[in-house]
Amino acid sequence: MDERNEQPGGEAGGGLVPSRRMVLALGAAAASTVVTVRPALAQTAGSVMHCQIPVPAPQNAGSYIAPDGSVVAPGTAGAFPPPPRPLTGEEAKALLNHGPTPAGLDPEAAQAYVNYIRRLQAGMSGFTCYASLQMPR
Amino acid sequence: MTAAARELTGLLTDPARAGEVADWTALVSAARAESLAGTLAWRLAGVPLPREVERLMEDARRASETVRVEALWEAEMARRALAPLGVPVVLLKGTAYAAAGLPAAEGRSIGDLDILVPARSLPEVERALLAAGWEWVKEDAYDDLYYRRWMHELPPLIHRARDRMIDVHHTILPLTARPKPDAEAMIADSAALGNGLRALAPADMVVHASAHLIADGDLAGGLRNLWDIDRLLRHFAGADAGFWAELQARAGHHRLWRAVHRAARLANDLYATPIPESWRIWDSADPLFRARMLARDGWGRQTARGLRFGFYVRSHLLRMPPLMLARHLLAKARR
Amino acid sequence: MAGPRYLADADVLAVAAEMEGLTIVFHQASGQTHILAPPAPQILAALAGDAGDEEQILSRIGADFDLAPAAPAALAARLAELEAAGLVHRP
Amino acid sequence: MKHVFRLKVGPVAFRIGSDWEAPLAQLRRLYAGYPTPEGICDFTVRVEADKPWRRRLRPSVAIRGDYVLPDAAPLPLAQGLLAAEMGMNLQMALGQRRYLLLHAGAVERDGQALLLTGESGAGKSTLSALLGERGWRFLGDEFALLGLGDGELRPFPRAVSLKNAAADLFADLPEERFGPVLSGTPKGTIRHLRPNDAAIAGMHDRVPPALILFPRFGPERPAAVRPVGAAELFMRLTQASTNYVALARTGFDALTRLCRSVPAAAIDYGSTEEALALVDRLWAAR
Repeated sequence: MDERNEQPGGEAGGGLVPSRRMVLALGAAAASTVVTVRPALAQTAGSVMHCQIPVPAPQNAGSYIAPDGSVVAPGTAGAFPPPPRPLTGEEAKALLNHGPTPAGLDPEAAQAYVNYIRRLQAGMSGFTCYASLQMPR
Repeated sequence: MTAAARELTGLLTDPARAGEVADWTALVSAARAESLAGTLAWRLAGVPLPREVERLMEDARRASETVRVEALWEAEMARRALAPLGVPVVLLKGTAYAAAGLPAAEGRSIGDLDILVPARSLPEVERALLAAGWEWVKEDAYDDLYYRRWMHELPPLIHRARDRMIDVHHTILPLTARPKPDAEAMIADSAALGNGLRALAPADMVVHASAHLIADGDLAGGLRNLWDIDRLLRHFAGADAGFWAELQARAGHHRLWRAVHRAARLANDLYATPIPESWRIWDSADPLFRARMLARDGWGRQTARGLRFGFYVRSHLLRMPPLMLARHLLAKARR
Repeated sequence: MAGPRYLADADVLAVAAEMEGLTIVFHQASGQTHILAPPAPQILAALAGDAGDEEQILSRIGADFDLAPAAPAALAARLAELEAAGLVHRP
Repeated sequence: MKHVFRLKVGPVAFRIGSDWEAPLAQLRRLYAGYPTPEGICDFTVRVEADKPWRRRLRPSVAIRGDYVLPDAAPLPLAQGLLAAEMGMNLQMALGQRRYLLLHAGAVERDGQALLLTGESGAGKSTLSALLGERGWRFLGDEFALLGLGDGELRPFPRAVSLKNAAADLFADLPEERFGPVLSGTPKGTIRHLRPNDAAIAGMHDRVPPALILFPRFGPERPAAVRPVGAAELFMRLTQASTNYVALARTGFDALTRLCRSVPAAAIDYGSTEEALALVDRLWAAR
């Protein structure tokens, strides 16, 4: 063990090491008392590169995008053909923030693309780029 | 084949030759590209090295230790999720080597968590994982159907908080591949690890590693997978003189003798793995496999484009009969 | 008392730093860092190397603290969070 | 590869290879006076054709190397210098394991370091470069490297990447310290600036950190200072670090030590002069 286990001096008033008969609240059922530090890869992606999100992923090239963002067969009624090129991180960011539709894209199709991007998960093409747009800071 | 990849295999085999390395930067780039940087660093531990090289190897050893802890933790979280079911959960590949403390785990990169469970338990395993925070990583319904009907594993799942993938296998090769390994026997003969999880029996571990390398993929990352086989063979055969006969019999039982035999020959060729004299035959395709595995240059780039494409096509042919392959490619093309 | 029993690693709080009322824990088994607010660290301390159900947890914490009146579900909610983070499990 | 440039910045050595000579010639010029690594390079960057046929036909540059991210977009060859710079950043962000890497600018005075961190666009890069020309020694504008054992910073004085109007603030500096004007990049118009001789000469000194600031630029906002406590600092720095999680216990030890020993504050500023005055005031009071 080392100095980190000892009571810190200074600013940490009302520290946690049980001072006897301190009152402890178990909290409201909905409150959160555990936050786990996650890797800041998303931050990295945003800060060191210019990224892109293929819509849809390359292995589904040619598929249409339904208004809810799901990938459907080409020609499906009510769905939109994919954009002619991958969306850049900047374009996706603008769309996610209800900004202007990027040049060359149909506004309704763009909304379907946004929904597709929202459904991206780790392991899918474009996810690191999407994650980098989601950073709170 | 390239000098950098050959130098890498040579140095892994005989770390004492570190003094002969002329271009460490090229060697490290090739090792990183082949996911062998941590392995190389552990092999070179204790060998006199130039100071800057030694520091880089220390960094790589530290990084591989983090990888090991994270992989074992992911296995533990899967164990906690699946423990109430009471079904045997067999760890596969890197996580299994780490959990069993095998030499193959030293410095090894470990990505996804791979587990093998009885086919009949799949629905409850799937439910338990979904309840414990894992989610589907699916691009669309065709992929999902394809996995469920033809593959040897569930569609991949990812944990929503930890961002780690799990592959849940019910056998070790795609259902469409010609060899039909006896997954039930593999599970029945697996050994308890002491942490509530299981690992394949030694011979089955080699059979699986060989099937994965030779009979399934396109040999991308082949040097790392072949290094696993070298370490496993040396370890198991060194402890048990009867291992070779057992391995041959077991490989035959799973219809994977050809893959095991080829993997052993390649390991002998590239990593000087001691194998029985009678196993050392000449095979006209071995040089192609060898060249494919060594297709990595000192900038970390893949070389031998045509050869790689050939192995890519082969990997698809191995997985499916031609008619099914045609249907699969057509469905992909239509989308 | 019925209800599940929980357990934390004996050394779960061995590498921790306290800052401004929060406990920052480096969890050695997972390599993860967790930032904990009360009463999470106290619950962990009560379960470190010593399994217990809700009643036992309350009595162990009660030895050091006066417990404020709380909703019956509060402790279960805290335990669920710690379990999801992998800091406690059911032995 | 056909063309190669090796570069040492502080404790880190890079090998940069390219299919084309032009981006490397620009790098050589930009990094004139920097040491050439003698032994092994820590990281390899490849500035190569996106696809084989993209070497000559509408050349398009992919950022690759020992460590890669899957979603990186290619750049036109005219921005090859930027690709090389991004490639070096990527290697650090994904591969650095010897130091705790913080996404921060850093400058030194009186033998101690000031760290400037915060979201991109907050002005940390411009501020650290400006301070580096006004009596402080420039340590870096992008990444701060914190020693895991000793808690001291290693200078990493890469070329400063000045975006859009920021270059105007440095108009009095000699032209030979600037790289080419790169217009139409994903981040607007970029111009690189070579740090001054003092920064290059001192790149191997270690500096203990003494103050951490989170600047935030807003022309309409009144200048303001808010102290940042240790716990908040810890949380913010885990998100400003690309390798905190990968460093496991060593990262935890280094970061908790930093957060307990170094004061921190968030500052809002509406103009560069305001920011520089705030920095002076807080530095004197640290």
